[in-house]
Amino acid sequence: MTAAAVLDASPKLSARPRTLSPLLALARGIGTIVAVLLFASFGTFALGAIAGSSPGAVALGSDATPAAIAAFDHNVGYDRPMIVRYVDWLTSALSGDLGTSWFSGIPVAKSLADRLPVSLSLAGLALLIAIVVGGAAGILAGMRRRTIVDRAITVTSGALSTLPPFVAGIGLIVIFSVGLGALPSGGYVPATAGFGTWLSFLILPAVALSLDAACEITRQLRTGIVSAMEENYVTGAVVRGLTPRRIMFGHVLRNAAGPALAVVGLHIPRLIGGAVVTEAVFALPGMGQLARDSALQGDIPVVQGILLVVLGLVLVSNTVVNVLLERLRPHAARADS
Amino acid sequence: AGNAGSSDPTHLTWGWGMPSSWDPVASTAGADVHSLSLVYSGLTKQDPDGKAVPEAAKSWAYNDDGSAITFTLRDGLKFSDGTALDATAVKKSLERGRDAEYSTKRAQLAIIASIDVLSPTEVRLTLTQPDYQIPDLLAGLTGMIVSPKAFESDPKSLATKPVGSGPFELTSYTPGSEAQLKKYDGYYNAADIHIKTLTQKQPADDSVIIAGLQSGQYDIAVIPPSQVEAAKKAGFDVDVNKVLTVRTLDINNTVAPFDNPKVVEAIKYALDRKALVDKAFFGFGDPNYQPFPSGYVANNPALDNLYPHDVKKAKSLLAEAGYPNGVDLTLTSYDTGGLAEQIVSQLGEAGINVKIQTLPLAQASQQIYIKREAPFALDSFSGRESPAQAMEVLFGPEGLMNLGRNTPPEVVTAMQKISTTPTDDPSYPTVVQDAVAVAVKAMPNAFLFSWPRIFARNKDVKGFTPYIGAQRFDGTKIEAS
Amino acid sequence: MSTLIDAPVDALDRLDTSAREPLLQIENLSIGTPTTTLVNEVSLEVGRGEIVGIVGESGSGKTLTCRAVLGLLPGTTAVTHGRITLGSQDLASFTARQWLGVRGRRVGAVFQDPASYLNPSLTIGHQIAEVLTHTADVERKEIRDRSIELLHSVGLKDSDRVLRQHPFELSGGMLQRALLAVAIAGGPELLIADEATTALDVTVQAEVLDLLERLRAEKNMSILLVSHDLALVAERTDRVAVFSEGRKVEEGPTKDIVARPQHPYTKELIGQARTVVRRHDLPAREGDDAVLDVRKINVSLGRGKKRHDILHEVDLRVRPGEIVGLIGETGSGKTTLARTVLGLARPSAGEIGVGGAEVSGLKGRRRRAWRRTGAVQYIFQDPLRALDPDLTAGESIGEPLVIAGADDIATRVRDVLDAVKLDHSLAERKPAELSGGQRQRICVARALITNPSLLICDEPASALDATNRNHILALLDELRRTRDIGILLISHDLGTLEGLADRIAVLYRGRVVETGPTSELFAAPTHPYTQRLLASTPNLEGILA
Amino acid sequence: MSLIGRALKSNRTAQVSIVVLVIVAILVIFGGWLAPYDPLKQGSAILQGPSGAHWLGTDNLGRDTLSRLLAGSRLSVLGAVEATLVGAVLGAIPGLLSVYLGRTGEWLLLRLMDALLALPFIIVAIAVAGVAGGGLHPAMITIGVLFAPTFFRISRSATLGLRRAGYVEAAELFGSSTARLVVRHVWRKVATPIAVAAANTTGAGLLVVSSLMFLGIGVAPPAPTWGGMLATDLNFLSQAPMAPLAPAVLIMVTVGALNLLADAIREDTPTARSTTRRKERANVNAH
Ligand SMILES: Nc1ncnc2c1ncn2[C@@H]1O[C@H](COP(=O)(O)OP(=O)(O)OP(=O)(O)O)[C@@H](O)[C@H]1O
Ligand SMILES: Nc1ncnc2c1ncn2[C@@H]1O[C@H](COP(=O)(O)OP(=O)(O)OP(=O)(O)O)[C@@H](O)[C@H]1O
Ligand SMILES: [Mg+2]
Ligand SMILES: [Mg+2]
Ligand code: NI
Repeated sequence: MTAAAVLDASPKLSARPRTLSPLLALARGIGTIVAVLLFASFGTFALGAIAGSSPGAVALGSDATPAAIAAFDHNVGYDRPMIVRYVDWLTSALSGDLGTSWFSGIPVAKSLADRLPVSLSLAGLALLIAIVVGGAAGILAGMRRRTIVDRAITVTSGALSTLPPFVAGIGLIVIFSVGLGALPSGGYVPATAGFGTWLSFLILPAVALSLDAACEITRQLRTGIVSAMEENYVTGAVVRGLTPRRIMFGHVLRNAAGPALAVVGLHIPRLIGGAVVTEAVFALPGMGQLARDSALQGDIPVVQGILLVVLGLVLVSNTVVNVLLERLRPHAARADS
Repeated sequence: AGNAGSSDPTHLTWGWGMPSSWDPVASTAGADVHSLSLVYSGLTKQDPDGKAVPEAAKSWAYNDDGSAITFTLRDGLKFSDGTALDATAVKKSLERGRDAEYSTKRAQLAIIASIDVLSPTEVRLTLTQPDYQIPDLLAGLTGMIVSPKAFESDPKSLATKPVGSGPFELTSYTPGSEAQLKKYDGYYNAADIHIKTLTQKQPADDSVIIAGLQSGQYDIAVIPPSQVEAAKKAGFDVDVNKVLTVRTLDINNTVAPFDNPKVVEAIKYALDRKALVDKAFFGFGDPNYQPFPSGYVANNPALDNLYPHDVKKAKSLLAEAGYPNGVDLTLTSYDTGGLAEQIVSQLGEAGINVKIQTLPLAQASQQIYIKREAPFALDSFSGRESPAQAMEVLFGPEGLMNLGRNTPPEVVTAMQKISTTPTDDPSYPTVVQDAVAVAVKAMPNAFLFSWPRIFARNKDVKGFTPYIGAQRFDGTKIEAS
Repeated sequence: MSTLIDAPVDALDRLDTSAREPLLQIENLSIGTPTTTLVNEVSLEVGRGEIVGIVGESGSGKTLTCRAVLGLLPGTTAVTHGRITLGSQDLASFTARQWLGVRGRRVGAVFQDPASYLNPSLTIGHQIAEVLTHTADVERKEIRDRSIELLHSVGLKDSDRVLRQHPFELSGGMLQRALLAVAIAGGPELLIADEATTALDVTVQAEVLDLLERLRAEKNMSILLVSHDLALVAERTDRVAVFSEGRKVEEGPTKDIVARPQHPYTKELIGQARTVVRRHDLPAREGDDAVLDVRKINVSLGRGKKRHDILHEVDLRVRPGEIVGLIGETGSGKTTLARTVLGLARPSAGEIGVGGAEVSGLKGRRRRAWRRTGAVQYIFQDPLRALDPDLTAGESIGEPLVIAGADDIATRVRDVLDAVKLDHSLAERKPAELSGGQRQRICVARALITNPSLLICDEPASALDATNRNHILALLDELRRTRDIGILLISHDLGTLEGLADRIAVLYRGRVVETGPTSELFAAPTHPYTQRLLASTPNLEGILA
Repeated sequence: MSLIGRALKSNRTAQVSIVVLVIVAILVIFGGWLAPYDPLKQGSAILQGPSGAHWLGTDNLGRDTLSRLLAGSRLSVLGAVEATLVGAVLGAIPGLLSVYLGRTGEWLLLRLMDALLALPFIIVAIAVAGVAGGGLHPAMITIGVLFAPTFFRISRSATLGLRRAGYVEAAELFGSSTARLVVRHVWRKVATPIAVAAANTTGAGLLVVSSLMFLGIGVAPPAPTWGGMLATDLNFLSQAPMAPLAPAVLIMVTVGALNLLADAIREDTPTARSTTRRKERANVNAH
């Protein structure tokens, strides 16, 4: 989704106290993750219970009798009070045991380990594309502001950001797989099968997934550059006789990149965990698909495991983004109340 | 064929969904039989028409009253882990299916009272009551023989690492994505398996499945009826296979207003099954009034057109039932295609006003089967290897899709007769078909149509035989044309 | 005092300028947008080693002229006519590449608000090094030494640390010096200083200006010094040009212009600068009933580790009808003191009596109730920020009464509008539709509507031009006379206080270092800081004397 | 709203987007009524191309596409609006309060919003819809909850900025209660950035709905929605290749108009204008 909206919040994201050391930021992030987990996992537990999802109901399939389900649930201890089961889950999760899927009996940690490379490859490549392409477009538009180039970029990225993500995916398949026959239309091969093959399977979905973030980066970077160009320090740099190129790359970009970087931070959760649509279109066995399938199957341990992993990744990547932001714009540290 | 496809003449990529588990005992989905048939063999298997034929067992014989059956195994069969597939293995495997607490096959196997190993190649199943359907019953997931060595050490590992003696063995598996298999030379019919390696690959979204075939993602893939035209246009062979799947409306006739048989009858007359097939399935399917497709042994031709589309009659039935001004119902469905909407529209014309409640599959099956809180549900039945078993699910007193769980005695009797009639008895077809007729007329379930399994196939794939039950690749070859 | 204007020219002589070789020549320069002319036929010359000043009202084209010399005209503005030559080069025909050879190397510039002219994300060292490598072509290995040398030459002693610091880590005065270091790194012949010291404390301003003069002396650098402060320009320049409405109305040696202005505008300018709002002395009062009695308060601000003491043992009294001036450098705690009296900050020790009542301990509901009495009112420095942009002036003025739940608000709003001499019709306008002076009067009116006994004014006129400033100050004087209001007047401008305040308190690093009747304090300052303050203040009268 | 009015006067793209949105609003209100056919009425001619009788052709059940688009406007747009409203209420009000609340309350709120921000939308929406089941509402409410941090941060930062504003402090000095202060002085200024965010999130909401529909979540047949139609039409590309165009264009144009409008309001906010003013003043009244 475009969620340009979320961006209005992004300067604030960057305005968080930057004086924190990375370690402290991490600690705070862990505080956050604990809060989310407590509330998200408890929520899933409760919802699952309401919807009648239980290990027996899921594992024994639709042929099962209520009695068989009850017996199964009793055997795995699912008939204990919810709060007890919840604490149980939490303690084993802390020791790395995320339980086993009710549906397939596969350990959740193993399923996630299978899916993670796919999701990370996809998210990583999409992020790279978004940063490189979106960044280049944003810089170009910002440098050539109010020219044809600028307008073309602005209009294109504006239009692309209104594209429903699955339409983008299907469009890419129609053009590149069917039309040009150049790239596979879906599926995934691990990087061990050769970098080229891996890339050929991943490039279309990564492009489709990156659109939203790329458009946002372009937009933020352009705005950032345009407003930074109006800042006095740019005049100052001109007065000092620096070349336009130096001013752009040494001064303007450095300050303009902040909001764009904050966009990156905000998009990371969506790239890692929110690629459901892209994964569906391209038949990629990532965490999004797993989450969708598991949610629809009522396979609660898997859903919770995915939330946990996504949150962990988001925590780590946001910490990285925040550290980068602080490096990039030390003065922003003072901007907070 | 394309990059991942059949540039290698001994490799086949098959677009088909991944199983819920590679362990037949833990499998929760009927459709898993197609994948699991690749790696397991049963005592029996279904031939293309659905008849039970020998697989691991080369023959079998019932005792006189049909209360015990002795299977004779082929000599020298081995599981892919190297252990012998002998009578002991069969006994252990079936006992696990019958007894394991996590088994989803307990109900089906409860008929087996005891299993005796008579010799390394002879195993006798003593039944709790006479039942001639055992070879059929065991031709699917229920009878697949799992290596005891595997499940005795770590039954959970079977979910991803099956050990059987089917035509292939699993070499790698990514849940939700693909399974790599290679030919297993220990399979009894290995000579007829020409594919050396097989990739089973999760098919993409309907809207891009043909693109996948075109870009060489699959050599053969299951496609929805909407894509048939596109597949043909793109130069693929399309096989429309008659299979056991049938769409039905489950109805709980212990709940008002369905407790009035006239209301149920009105629903049956109000439906225009032909139109359903034509629109929702692009004409691929046969209107049906019974759970079995034409040509199958249990199909009773006399039931064709049992409830012809007759809005007037439906209306008058409704009026007779005390609803002259129409009746309001809720249809529970997990189908997000247009079928439910079309049904609602048809019923609406007869004054039956239906609201749709769409639920995710898992939740729908909770609502419909387990909690039985949805008295009117759009459902799909994918058949069973044994007609008796299929009818048990649909109509039996404990039948899953018999939402009211109230089977009239005459139906029970007719169904019992199926089990007690040897399948090679000349009267068997008549017995089955009669039972079907009795049940279809007495029970509330409204059958809509049988729908095919459709494969789009790369022209290089030759010798492909469609199966009514589990799809097999015996005889399938890849030859550049 | 008007006699001083006719003082002999020789008395003002500072430097002989006649023999200087010209460096910058501006001939008949016109600058305009496609639709209007903003600068009209201006000619100006700056000789080598000369300091030339430009003074003039706001919007008179001072900045545009400077920017034209730098080839940096903003937006749609462009040179429409005339020539600018630097040395022997005609700048008008320059390509972008040629400009690179001029900016930084031949012409340097410093502006007001130095913080904004330095990149906030880069260290001072980085920004100096950048100019050194790219503009001054200094070898890499020499950069560090040169940087340190430069910082020393602008008076930044702790150069090692400064090099590693970011702009936000430096004080205003240090920043201006750092900016100056960056500007002269390329060794320019001409330095343009456009309001370069305006934002600084007078003491710091004096130091920076001294530095400029030293640069001129040491490097024979020419300086174009732009300021709206006539006294400052008079003190520091050799020659001065007076701008008005886009034209240069007068030019000549500073001493001549100041002593014998020809053009009416220049006369007005000088007259205004010398006008001091004079208090009307009140009859001495009996007793010592104070409207404000601050006794030994300590204030600390900030949370946790960052908490530090701002005010130490501050004593201050304001009697009815008295104007007490509070002066001190930036960050000395003037505003904090005001906020503490108002209950916006809590003292950690000490007492605050307002109209005889102890208020420092008030909290919550009781504090609100006290505030609603309106006994103390506050005038903000910036009237625009003090008025809700969505409310009309009338609504803003009436707000204290609305909050206090009073009636006949409309009448009382009209009354106070009369008191601040504003037309009633202005009450309908929104702040954006009012001039700066009008806005500040609205603020004063709002403060008056509750009949306060104490008015705290934090730099009430510093956002206003000279005319409006004088009007507001006169208004304050009138109010204390007619309404017997005690006024605490915070200002950094000694001139303002000299005329208006009965007593002055000097705040220095959170302590009141000196307090006494205005005339005594001016005549014989005792604390070194006060002495420095008096010495640093540009003094037109002194030049004319 | 005056701010929209202001944006409208000054900005051509704003005018265009307003026109588009007015049309969309008309569709939302009168769409069902304007529809030439009953949007649920199924005919025998399925997946027809455009014709005189069916201007935009028919869908896979033979229903008139134009009528479905028109009638579907309400559910589609209101679904997105629902998410936005939920987000705005759950975000903006706590955001405003967080500034005036004590430190613990503020900390808790901040952590909660951080938490929500870290959750991936679609997965959570699916999880909720998957286990809670049925219809668009649970999904949209979930999405709305996940939109909340956006509104929270915006309203919080706007409020934080305003807390130091002279006129807010002045009102405090007149003895105004916090509640009055917020209502009288803060709320109106915070409303503008909230409006901007609301326009953006409504657009985002529309896209999320369509994504969920594509994944088969939140579908509540037979009521049409643009996203649902688009997702369905994509399955029949070979029969009716142009069919997805109409719903896709409607979604994109609406989202685009909302984004453009948001940009226009943003550019025209008092804060944006006052910063330019502040720069001017810094030059003019240098003292
Ligand atoms: N809320 C606060 N928290 C921490 N420190 C503060 C706070 N407000 C002000 N200070 C510090 O207190 C000191 C005094 O500030 P104050 O605003 O009172 O100075 P001032 O004399 O009014 O200066 P100016 O002339 O620049 O207005 C400064 O060092 C400032 O940084
Ligand atoms: N980019 C611009 N476009 C149009 N007019 C401008 C532009 N910049 C300045 N002006 C106008 O040109 C005139 C002269 O401006 P300038 O900045 O030179 O004044 P100044 O003498 O420096 O005033 P101050 O003392 O306030 O700094 C003003 O009327 C101003 O409004
Ligand atoms: Mg100026
Ligand atoms: Mg102050
Ligand atoms: Ni001054």
